[in-house]
Amino acid sequence: ADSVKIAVAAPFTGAAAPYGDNVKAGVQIKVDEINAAGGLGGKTLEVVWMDEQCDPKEAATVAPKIAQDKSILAVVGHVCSSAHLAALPFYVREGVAAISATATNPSISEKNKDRAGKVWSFRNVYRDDFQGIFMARYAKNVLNLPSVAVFYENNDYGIGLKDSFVGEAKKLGLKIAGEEAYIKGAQDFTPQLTKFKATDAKGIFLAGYYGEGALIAAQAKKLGMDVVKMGGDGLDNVDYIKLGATSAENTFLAVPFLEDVASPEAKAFVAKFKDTYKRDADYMSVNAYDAAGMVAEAILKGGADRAKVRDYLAGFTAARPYMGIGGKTVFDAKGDCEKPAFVKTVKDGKFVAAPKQMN
Amino acid sequence: MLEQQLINGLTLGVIYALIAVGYSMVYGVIELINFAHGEIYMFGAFFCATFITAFGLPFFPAMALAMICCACLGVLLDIFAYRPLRRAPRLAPLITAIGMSIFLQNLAMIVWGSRPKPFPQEALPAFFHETALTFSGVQLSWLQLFIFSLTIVLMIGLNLVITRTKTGTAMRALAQNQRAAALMGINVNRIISFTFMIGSSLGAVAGILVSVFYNTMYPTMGYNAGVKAFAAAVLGGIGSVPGAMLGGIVLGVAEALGAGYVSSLYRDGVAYAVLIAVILFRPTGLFGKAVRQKA
Amino acid sequence: MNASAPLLKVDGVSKQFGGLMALSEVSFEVLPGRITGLIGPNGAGKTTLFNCIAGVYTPTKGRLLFDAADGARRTNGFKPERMTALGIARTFQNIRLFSQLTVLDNVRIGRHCRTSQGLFGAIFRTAAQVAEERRIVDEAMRWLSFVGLEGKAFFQSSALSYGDQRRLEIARALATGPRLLLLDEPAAGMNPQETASLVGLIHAIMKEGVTVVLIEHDMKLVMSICEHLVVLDHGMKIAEGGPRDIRENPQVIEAYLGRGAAHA
Amino acid sequence: MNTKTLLRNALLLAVLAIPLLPFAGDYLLHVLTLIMVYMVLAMGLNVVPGLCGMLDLGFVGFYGVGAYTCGLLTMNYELSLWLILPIAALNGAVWGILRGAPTLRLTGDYFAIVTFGFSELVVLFLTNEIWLTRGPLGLPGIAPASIDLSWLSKAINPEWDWYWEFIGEKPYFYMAFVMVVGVFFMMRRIEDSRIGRAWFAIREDDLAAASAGIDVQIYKVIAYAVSAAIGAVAGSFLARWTMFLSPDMFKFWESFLVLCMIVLGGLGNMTGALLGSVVLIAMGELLREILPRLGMPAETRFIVYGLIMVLIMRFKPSGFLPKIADAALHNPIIVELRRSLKAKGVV
Amino acid sequence: MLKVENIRTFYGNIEALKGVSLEVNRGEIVTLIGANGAGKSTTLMSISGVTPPRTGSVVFEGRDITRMPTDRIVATGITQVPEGRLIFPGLTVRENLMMGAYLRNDKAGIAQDLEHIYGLFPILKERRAQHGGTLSGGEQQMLAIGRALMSRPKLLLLDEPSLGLAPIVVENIFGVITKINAEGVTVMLVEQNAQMALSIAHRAYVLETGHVTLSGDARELMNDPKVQSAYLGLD
Ligand SMILES: Nc1ncnc2c1ncn2[C@@H]1O[C@H](COP(=O)(O)OP(=O)(O)OP(=O)(O)O)[C@@H](O)[C@H]1O
Ligand SMILES: Nc1ncnc2c1ncn2[C@@H]1O[C@H](COP(=O)(O)OP(=O)(O)OP(=O)(O)O)[C@@H](O)[C@H]1O
Ligand SMILES: [Mg+2]
Ligand SMILES: [Mg+2]
Repeated sequence: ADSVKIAVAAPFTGAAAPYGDNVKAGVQIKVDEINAAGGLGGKTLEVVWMDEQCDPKEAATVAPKIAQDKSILAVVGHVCSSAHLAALPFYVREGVAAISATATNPSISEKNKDRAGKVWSFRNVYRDDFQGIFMARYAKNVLNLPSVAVFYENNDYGIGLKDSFVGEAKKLGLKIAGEEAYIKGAQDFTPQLTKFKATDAKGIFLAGYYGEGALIAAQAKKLGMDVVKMGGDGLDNVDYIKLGATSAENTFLAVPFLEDVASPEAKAFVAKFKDTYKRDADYMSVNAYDAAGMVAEAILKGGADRAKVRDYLAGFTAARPYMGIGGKTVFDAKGDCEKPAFVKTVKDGKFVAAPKQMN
Repeated sequence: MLEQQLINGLTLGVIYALIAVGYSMVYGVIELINFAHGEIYMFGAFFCATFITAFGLPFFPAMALAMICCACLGVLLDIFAYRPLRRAPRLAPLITAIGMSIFLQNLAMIVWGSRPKPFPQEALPAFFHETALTFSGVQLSWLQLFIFSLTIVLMIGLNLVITRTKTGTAMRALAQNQRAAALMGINVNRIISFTFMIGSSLGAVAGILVSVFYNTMYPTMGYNAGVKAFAAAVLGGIGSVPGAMLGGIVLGVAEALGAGYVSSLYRDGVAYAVLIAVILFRPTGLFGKAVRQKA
Repeated sequence: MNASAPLLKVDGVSKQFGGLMALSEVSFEVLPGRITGLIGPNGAGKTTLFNCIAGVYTPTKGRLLFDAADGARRTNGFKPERMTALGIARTFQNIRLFSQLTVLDNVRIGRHCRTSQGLFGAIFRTAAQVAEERRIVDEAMRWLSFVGLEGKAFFQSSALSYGDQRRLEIARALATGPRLLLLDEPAAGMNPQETASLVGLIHAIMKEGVTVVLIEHDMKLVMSICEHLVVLDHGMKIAEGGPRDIRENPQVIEAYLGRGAAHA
Repeated sequence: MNTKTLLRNALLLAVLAIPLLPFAGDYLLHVLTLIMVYMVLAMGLNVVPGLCGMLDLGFVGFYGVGAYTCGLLTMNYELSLWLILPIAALNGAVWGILRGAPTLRLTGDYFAIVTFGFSELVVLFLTNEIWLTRGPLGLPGIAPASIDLSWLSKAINPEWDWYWEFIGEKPYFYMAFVMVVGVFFMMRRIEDSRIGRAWFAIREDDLAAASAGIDVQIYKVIAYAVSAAIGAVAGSFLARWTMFLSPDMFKFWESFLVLCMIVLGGLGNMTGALLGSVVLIAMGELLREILPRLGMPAETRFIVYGLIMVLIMRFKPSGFLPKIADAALHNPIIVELRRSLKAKGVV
Repeated sequence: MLKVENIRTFYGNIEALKGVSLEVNRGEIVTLIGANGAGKSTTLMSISGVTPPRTGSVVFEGRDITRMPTDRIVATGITQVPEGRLIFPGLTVRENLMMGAYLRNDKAGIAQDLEHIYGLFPILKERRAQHGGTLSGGEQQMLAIGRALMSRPKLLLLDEPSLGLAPIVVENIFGVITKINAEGVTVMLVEQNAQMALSIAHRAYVLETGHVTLSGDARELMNDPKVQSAYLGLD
């Protein structure tokens, strides 16, 4: 046939569906661009969408489905780390490369090698430990906060981010006034915030996603806590501002992508995204766009073969980085990536670059 | 801090109670664990927001319209999904309810998208978010007061309907024996539809107020609400409206104090532990009466 | 066994529900081999007394002594299954069958307390288990034919007619191997012909060595088979004696029999 | 052999032959194995609501207990699965009893909500006790199952090494098959025994059951223990099969899914439980396949799924196989009895 | 007044009524006797629409009510005291009685009838605040009859009203039946106590396994030797 196939495995239904939606949006734009420009070497790029609800069981069901369909050359996914971990054995065993745009659990880099030591799973998203450390330094050195309280979502992302933030903060002598957890989908955070209020915390580090993050910011304001909010890429979505309204102001977050300093391609993507989906792009869509881009380049230049695609992907190193809209992506030996980090803040209801960056 | 935590718990509890009161109606009458109630609650919020943004209606008319829509939705649900199962074994409608809940939740995702949405705040009366009361450093907004008083009024009103009116007695009668109720000339289907109508419009009210209060709504928000309402209704005693209210408050306060003084990791755990403890101590819930068939 | 030693002694039994004294200070004896009838107006406390004897309720006051021949075993507060194991079986005023199960299974369940196989036997179908199952079936069929239901062994019990359901309840109770059988209004809902066959059945039960106590409002039945009658009213025993005495007792006529039935 | 048993044996053989077919890839085998895991779960859950009539909304708790027992014993002590299975079953049973014993007085939905609360507590424990379970990070890289007979082979011939690791889906498929058949026959036998009848009696009318001499409380506790043990066995299998565990895998939804399976199949009917598992799992996968071909996006899968569930209940309100206690009818003793009754002409 | 024509009713595949026809004239007491399982209760339930007949027709006061839902049939004036009483266990005695008057709106009349029922069954007055489920068997029977009377039916269907009642109350009940009949209520009575039933009825039908086998004047039937041996216990 004159098409090549890739799979996108993500949650399109269930509680995590918004994240799948972000990923889908990013990939779709990339694929449309490629096909509009004549496809990959004359072949159209086709996407097989696989819904796995962020559920490990479902992920472990779609993974063999993807793996056994030899016409699928690579996978963009999964969104959630637990789903990714459950699917990994199939990809490794059957030899199909997967790039996750969002999964941040450190365990992934330990379980993604086959017996020959080849890595089959990559990710173009920070590992949580990096962002946590980065923001701890920013809090201490740039924002000059004496004491910070930590709010984390009780999942792998939140815990990973929290642990690295707290670890680094202790090293830097930044006081941690308290650590409180919440679960996905929670709506009421006042009991935990009330505890924070009784401490001397001048900032809250939000190790979680934008939906809950916005509620926390709003409820803190209602309780009369006018503090600095900080977070990682999980907060990076316009919905954070929409839901948090004025309480979203005075938030600082680490992101891999900053529109202000971005390339023209990136700016074009942002505009196109807004045009198509009537909302601002977030890091998930940007990463997904790039992940699809990497796979496409690998197919085109590496060859339409699973092993070749993998080898090409593994070759995105300092010598031959991938230049995407999210900046330079470079994979290390474990399939993890290093990316630049920027700090964004919310001003007058908009994300803008923070006045002070840190490098 | 204790006062603040109590208020936190009370607010949360009243919200649970608000959801549970409508839930408890249907639950008491056809003893159906109506998992789809959570979805009605979610639809209420989305309907209201849609009426505001798409048709530019002011808040209260939009809310009334949403209530009517949800009442219709509830009645349709009854007619198409539950009515054919009136004489089926008890768990059959429970499975239907689960199926309906999956269906409605995913339908909402397609219609409104899966992403959380803010409630159109601009349509709200301005005073909602202003402080109404302050005591020992704890502030209460008008919205909070509104939710408190509405819940209490609804509870008292519903309880009066159920215990004092003929329709209410008919509801309780058919809860116990539908065949006998029909033999009394009670139109069983109409009473049940009426129950769904009231229960669903109250569900809509709850959904709207909760979304206004937290300024967020999303298609999966019904699950948690449904489960907490179920827990509150059972805790209070099946079919007892004041029980549902008290059950909701007990759960809310347990959660807040659990998060505040035990561990936020076990926030729900504390609530469930309290729930289990209460039920072990009072096997028919706080206000439930053991209706024993004589030996 | 001493024939005149009572099988069951009800000694000053009271039962209170909230403010209602359903039974107060009721005493009487059930002698083995003698059919005892328990009669009294509606709400007198007859079923409540059965429930106390069978372990469903614990009496508020008083003693229940079962099998006084063995040196009086006090059974207040024993649970129903324990009473069944001791040898008291009963039927219910509102028939309570395992309605989705077959007639045969209803009776097989009655053998429960006289058998012992557990999980291991069930899973591995040991020889002992199979032999026991065989015995259970034989016993069950024996009782089914005893009450005349062997032909309906594989009917679902809810599909039986009312009279047959009553019979099935009796078969199930007999299958528990009782020495004392409590029948709560066994003739209710039966026509005279069926009642007559019930009389035959009760006599046959007595012949099996099972002592019967029955509650009944059908005076024809009561007067014809009971050798001893206890009359309750408002929870109190108002009379006790042979059928003839009771029939003429003015208090009983006043409270219960009414003028018409007194001559039945 | 009558046609029914013939048919059944043919079906079993056909299932056994599936992995040998050319088109049977990992995906098919994975889905079939998943169905079989749910079959075991459904048969386990069936004991409590199906046989005893108590609504259990928290069965997944025991599944989780079994899975983590196996996962942790594998990761920390490298125990063999064959050793773990009885331990996990026992651990499940203990939790079943711990949950069941205090709740004996409860009836109906009061019992249901306690079971629900219990399973939520199990999930919270698995999520929060990171020192033990790694919490939300999950347990990745659990060793696969293996059969190690090297101690035996070495004794016979030092050259031999009888050691097989389960790689790919095939060995798990067969193992699951054995598990399903084993549990099925075990449950059929229990159902058709003194214990099973006691359960049915409790389900139908607990006061009448007590009056028939059944200690209702003890038999309920046995039911909880058996049910939980079966759930735990399924969990142990899961751990070694997926080689990854996380608390997300044991959320409320799993309990409801399994409940739906047994109700759809026919509450209290063991074959129905099997059928229900096939229908609900296969339906999810078929829709994944069919909907895109009809031009419907992946997002619509659960709309259709929910609707089909509603429709099944609508047209089969008592489930596919509503007959309860049907194992007894196949018992040789009963078959014989029927024959003799027929011969006598009384039936 | 009521004309049942050739109705056949099924429970699943079991045919309980195999073509039953009968008639009840205004002001009559008609009794239906028969052995256990003959289909007496099913006949009443078919008239009330609880188990609608598959074929045949039921016509009440000239209206075809065969396919009407139960509650509408009740509204036409047919009330039943069902077998097994089916009182509402969780409602108080008073509430149970008030449910009987569900379709009525005349407050004063209802209050008056309530007192009337309390007069007929004084024990119910004593127990008026107690839950129906905790009443004794006989008390529940009285409650069921009282509840039906509260609806002021035109046609009262009674399914074994004497079941489980003390003899003195049975007399009372039969007295009540004749009395309300005299007040203009037509009665259809199913009884095991055929002697009593025939003695107050005008006409009777004998039902055997889903068929009407005999019918006629009550007094004549009472003297029919077949009836005597099968249903009256007189040999
Ligand atoms: N669980 C209970 N709670 C409250 N009252 C009860 C309870 N059980 C019985 N009663 C009351 O106790 C009294 C005696 O009831 P019981 O059932 O023993 O009467 P009975 O003699 O069997 O009457 P019948 O002949 O009508 O069956 C009744 O007035 C009844 O209302
Ligand atoms: N729910 C049911 N399911 C199946 N069969 C039933 C059901 N109810 C009644 N039957 C059958 O229908 C037939 C008629 O039953 P019905 O109850 O009308 O008899 P009846 O004359 O009222 O008897 P009784 O004097 O025992 O009350 C019987 O054979 C009975 O077994
Ligand atoms: Mg009684
Ligand atoms: Mg009848």
